[in-house]
Amino acid sequence: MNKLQNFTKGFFKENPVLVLALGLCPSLAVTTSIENGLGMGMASTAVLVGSSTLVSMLKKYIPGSIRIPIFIVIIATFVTLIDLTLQAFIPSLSESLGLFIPLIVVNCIILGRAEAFASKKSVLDSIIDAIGMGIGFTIALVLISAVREFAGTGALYGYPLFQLMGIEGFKGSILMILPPGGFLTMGLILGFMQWNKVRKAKNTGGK
Amino acid sequence: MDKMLIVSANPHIRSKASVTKIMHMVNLSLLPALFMSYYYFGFRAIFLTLVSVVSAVVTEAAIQKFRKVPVTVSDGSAILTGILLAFNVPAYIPWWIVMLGSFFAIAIAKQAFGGLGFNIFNPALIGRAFMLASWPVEMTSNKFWANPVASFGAKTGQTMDAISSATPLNLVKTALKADPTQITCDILSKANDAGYAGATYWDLFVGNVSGCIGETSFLALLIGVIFLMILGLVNWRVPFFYIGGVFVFTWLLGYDPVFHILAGGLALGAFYMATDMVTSPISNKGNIIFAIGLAFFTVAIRIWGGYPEGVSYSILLMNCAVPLINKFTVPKKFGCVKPVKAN
Amino acid sequence: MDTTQIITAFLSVGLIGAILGAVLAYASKVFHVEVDPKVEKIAEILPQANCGACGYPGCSGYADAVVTKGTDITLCSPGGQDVIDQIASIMGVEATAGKAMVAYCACNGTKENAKDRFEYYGPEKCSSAVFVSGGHKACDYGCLGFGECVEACTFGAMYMDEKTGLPVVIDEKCVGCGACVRACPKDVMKLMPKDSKVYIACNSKAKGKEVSDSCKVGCIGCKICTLPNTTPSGAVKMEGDLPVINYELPDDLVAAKYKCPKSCFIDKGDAEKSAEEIAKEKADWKAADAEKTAAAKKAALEKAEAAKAAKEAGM
Amino acid sequence: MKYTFKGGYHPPDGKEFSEKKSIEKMPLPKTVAIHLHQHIGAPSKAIVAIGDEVKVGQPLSEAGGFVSIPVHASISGKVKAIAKITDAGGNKSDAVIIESDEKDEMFEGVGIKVDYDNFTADEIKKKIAACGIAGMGGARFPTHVKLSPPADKKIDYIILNGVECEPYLTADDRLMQESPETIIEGLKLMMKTVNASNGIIGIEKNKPDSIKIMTDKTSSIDNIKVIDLEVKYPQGGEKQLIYAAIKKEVPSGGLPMDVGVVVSNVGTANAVYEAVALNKPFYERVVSVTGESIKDPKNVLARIGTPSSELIEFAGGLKEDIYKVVNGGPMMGAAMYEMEAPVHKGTSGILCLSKENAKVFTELACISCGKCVSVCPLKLLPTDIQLNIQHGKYEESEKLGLLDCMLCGTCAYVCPSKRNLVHWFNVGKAKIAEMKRKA
Amino acid sequence: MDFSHLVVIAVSSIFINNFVLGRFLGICPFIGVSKKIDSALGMGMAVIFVMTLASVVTYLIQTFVLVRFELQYLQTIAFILVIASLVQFIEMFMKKNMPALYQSLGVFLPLITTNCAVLGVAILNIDATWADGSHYNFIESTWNGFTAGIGFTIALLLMAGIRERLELADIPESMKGTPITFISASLIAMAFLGFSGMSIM
Repeated sequence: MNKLQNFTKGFFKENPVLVLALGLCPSLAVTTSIENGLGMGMASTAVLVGSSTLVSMLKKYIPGSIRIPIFIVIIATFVTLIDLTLQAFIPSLSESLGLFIPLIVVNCIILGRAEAFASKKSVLDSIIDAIGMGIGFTIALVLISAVREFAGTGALYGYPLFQLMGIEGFKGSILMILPPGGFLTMGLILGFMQWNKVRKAKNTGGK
Repeated sequence: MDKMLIVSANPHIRSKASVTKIMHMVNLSLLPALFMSYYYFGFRAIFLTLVSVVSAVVTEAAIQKFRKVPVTVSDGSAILTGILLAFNVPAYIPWWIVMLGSFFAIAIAKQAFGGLGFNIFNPALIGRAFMLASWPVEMTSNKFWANPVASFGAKTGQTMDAISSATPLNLVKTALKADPTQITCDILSKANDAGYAGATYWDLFVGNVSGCIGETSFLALLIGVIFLMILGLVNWRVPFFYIGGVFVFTWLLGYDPVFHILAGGLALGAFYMATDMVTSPISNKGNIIFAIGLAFFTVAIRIWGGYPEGVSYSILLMNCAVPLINKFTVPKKFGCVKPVKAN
Repeated sequence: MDTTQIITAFLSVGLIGAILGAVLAYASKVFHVEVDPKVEKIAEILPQANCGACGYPGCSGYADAVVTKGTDITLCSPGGQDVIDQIASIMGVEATAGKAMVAYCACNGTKENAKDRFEYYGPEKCSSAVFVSGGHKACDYGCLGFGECVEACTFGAMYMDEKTGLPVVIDEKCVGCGACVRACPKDVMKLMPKDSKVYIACNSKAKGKEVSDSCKVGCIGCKICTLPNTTPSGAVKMEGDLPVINYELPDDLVAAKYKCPKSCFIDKGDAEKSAEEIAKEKADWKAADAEKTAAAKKAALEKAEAAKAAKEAGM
Repeated sequence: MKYTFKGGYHPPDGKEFSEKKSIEKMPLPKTVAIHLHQHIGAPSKAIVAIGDEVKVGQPLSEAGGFVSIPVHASISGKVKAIAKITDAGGNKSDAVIIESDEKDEMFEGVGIKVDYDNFTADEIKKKIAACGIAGMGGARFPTHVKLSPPADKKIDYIILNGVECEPYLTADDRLMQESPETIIEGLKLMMKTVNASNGIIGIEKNKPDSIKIMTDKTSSIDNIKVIDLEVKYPQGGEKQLIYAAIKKEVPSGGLPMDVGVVVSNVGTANAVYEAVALNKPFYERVVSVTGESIKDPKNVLARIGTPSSELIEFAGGLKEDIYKVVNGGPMMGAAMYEMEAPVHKGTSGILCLSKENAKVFTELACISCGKCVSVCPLKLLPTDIQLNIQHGKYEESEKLGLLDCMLCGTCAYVCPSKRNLVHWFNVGKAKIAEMKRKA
Repeated sequence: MDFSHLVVIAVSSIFINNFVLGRFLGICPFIGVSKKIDSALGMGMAVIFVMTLASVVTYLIQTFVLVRFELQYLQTIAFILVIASLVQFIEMFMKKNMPALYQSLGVFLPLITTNCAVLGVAILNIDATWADGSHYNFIESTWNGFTAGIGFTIALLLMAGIRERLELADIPESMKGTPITFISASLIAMAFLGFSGMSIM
């Protein structure tokens, strides 16, 4: 696997949320608007890159039997850093993401990459992998939040499209930005991807 | 023999009952309620019902076409969903909301699960929950609630503002919030003062009150469900224990039980939604547990909840639990007694 | 931020960590439980994300399930292909290296060729259809055409040909796992070596009369294919009323293919050729064969005559 | 007191076609095909060879084990072949084919009255076994095995099954009206064999004539009573009949003898009498040839091995609208694709149904209406069992009681979605049996 | 000690703000371990156990370590460390001393370490305030952890029941598996919306 593939695999082929079904809690909880989704994606990416780098650097010195607690401490450190940074510089985002910033610690993606990739591969590869996965995570979040924001409020990234187009009277479905909407969007996106896969398999298979 | 015979497994004769017949009978039994809604809310009620039915049927047919499975709209189940959904909306709600609600009900709650028979939740109620959560203002604000027109002559030329009103339960809720010590009977009279003129038990019984278009007339729904019971298409246990449960719970909590039975969507829910075969338990014991759960949640939401009406949510909540109820109420098999010792 | 605060932070986290670490280290000694080394090895390989995507309680739970219950090894989605390969090597479940096989359908009873004996109504599955009078096909051994084999194939290597009502195997995709063979209630699906071309498309063990009553292309047990001048190598042998190919023996089986009166021998190579090509090949072969037979006849005749002459001479 | 069980359903019974027709004797068939395996248990082994001359009642085979019985020639003539012939179930199995010499000569000793009063239980059982008596209600379980309970099982009751809950069939009804004495004698013999103190004859209320005759004939006998049962399918199921008669549940997986009962068909009782008293093997039985697609519905006394087509001819032949021919009753019988399939020991009827009545439907999804649950005589969950089988969860279906199911078909009859429940149960039972074999 | 507070906490954690359906916490195990009712029950019990214990321990850490030394910013690190170690310790302890309990409950423990619901409840216990600005006390925190676990278990059981039934349904090919699970979750969450705005005070 070359470096480019390593970088891009997380975008779609092995997208952590949409394909591997990891890190679901933040993908559903904070994706009520693109702004939140993007913020969450970037924050997670930062933590992922930081922890992967550090884990990869320290991999020779971490004793195997207690590696998991050590990874968690490393991740938690970066999460705290990000948390404090957001509080200081983007308080509004910090406010709307709330509880889910500290919960990045228990995002399966980050621990999973640390264990499965960073603790085995070189530092450079780990960074590339982490950035790729982070971008994949962000893509998924933005996709989900775009659907929810548009269906829920008729707006995209805060721009009320319908009103701009001059269509009045039509309102978005508030349900979509409530919890059921999160599950629903996720289910429909996964369903669409599965449908696509089945269709492709049928086209290439058969005759 | 030149003609080839048919071979299939036994039994070789089958009863005349069919799903299609059942569904059409249920649709038929809803006609009195539809007529009452027309009588009280005017042509708008028929219009919304039509929008809802057409949307449901078209959605079902389109999805089945897309899935490349046989199109089964003629079995009447989509029509039923459409009618029940329309019965659950206020008369002056924008029609496109009903259309979307109907679409959602069929597409998500029914076809995504594989169509009739596999849905976990009552599609019409999912449609209603969807509309209520999505457009709460349209679904609950006074602006869209209509007082019954109450005469055929007046059905044209009504404007929205002139006839808007709150439902009895809504009024009770508002009043309760202001003064939680009141019990319902008093509030009912208060509600009357607040422009909800002359609502008596009789009005509630025949449906001469404001509310969703199909839910107000207890009488019409009762006629329908008795028709179904005579045909053996409805298990009497669910409505009986549901309504009985509501009576007991409200009475225990010190509210007016008769009011709580006649008001709101309880009749529609107990007679038509909770008895939906697909989404209710199979065994009799399961049905009784189901109905008591319904009564509990209905009363809880009505009295403590944020919504004035708890019927639809309580049915959805108990729908979630149906697989579990079924699992734990498997009837005892014949012959599962202690083996009789031969002497 | 003054230094004392940094030191307090450092110390307290360090202290918490140290205490917990010590307790855990001690606990792991005291509470040590022996487990299957395979379980530990697999647990090592798994990503330890404990995400639950596999449906088992955590990575060690999944590892345990793989070893003790023989659960499918492909369930770990975070681990991806790497992990699957590694588990496979631990469990030793890689495809056993043997002769590559592919499945084939030993029945050519298409909708046109094979008769039905009654109209079947019931669940559209082969295993259900056999329950009413052994299936609707007039032939007791033929393909029922509901495609349970296709459903059983996890590699997408089969599809139902709508026109013929028979399953078709895509050789490139077939791995010879035999799932379709096990799925077929009529034992119509069979395996053959991947590099062989010709197979017998009939499964009927019935007598000739019965077969020809029910199917246009069923083997009537004429035994032409087993004759030494058809298959000199003896690769085709009768087993009961049905010939069986022994793929171990070298034979192109072309003679059998053209001589079979019911065209039961199917050549996979023919699928890519046009009808004219096939016809031409057949004609060519027939001509060559006729020549050969004529020559053989002539030789036999000459031989006989020579013998006769010798006999006469001897008299 | 109402004699019945919980669950069940009464489909339109269609008995009007033949209930008033007295039993007629069939003319002798030209050839008969007598399958060697006409009962539950081990197949019997042929003891005749091709070309042998046989006479009516001559054994053609010997029992292949304890749970096995011989078959007997039903006409006199020559053994033409021993070959695989399609049976009523549509499967091919070994049968002895006899070509008639049209003399109808009896084998020696057959049909001659014997004094059986002093027979011991073992002698009676031996006689029953030698005469090849199997349950005539359809299940075809060898009767002598039923009458040989293990020593620790005390049998208190013999229940004669004259219920005939299957729609259309009237063979038992007619038999009860036309030869009640032999049935009662047969019952007495069976009671004597297992030392049972009580005999019960259960008859459904829609056969008032039979009830009257049987009551009259048994009025003088203290320990035999006739009970009138509610009209409901499957009232004639062994376990349902026992529950209706004596209110005892046969344990799941158990046999009637576990509650001290042996159940037997009235036809079987008649055959037992004939075997013991007249030394007459089981070579003929009463068959209802009926249904709306037959011109002249009849109850006939037919020789075992007669092709079904000859019975149909005898009953006037088929009407144009013939759609399905069933061996047995419409609820549990097997549909036939070939009318040559011979009459066997369990053939209680040849049923010719028109499309209107035997319509086949496309299966729709289950709407969980619970109809099947409420009618299931064994209180199972047919819909859950079926869905589990359909999705390959055989263990689950077994846990839900699939093996208790007796395939009576009541659930499938009432199902508004027209699901082929019984068909799936067959599949599931076979799969479970296969899994158990492998384990 | 106000008893009505406990009722409010219970109703809120179980119904109104159900951890899974309302707060989006613990989705991974909710999707992962809800295939069978049996394992859902085991997982639920384990979660109740750990959540209660984690609430106790984190409350103590917060009050006696972090607040005392003014180290609130180390909350995340300290909590996750403590929870992870706690879970691991219990797992080892159970495996050795209570093998029967371990089989039914302990096997789910590793899955809980990275269950955000546990860390979530710990943080929520600290963050949550009553109308008068006061924080949860020790008993309220513990009770909140316990009832949150019950809420999680109820959601998990409902889901498992539905999924067992869906196993027998003809779900469209493209919806089979995870997609329909999410849609079911969505519809359950929709039903739970009925509790929104509920006030029992």
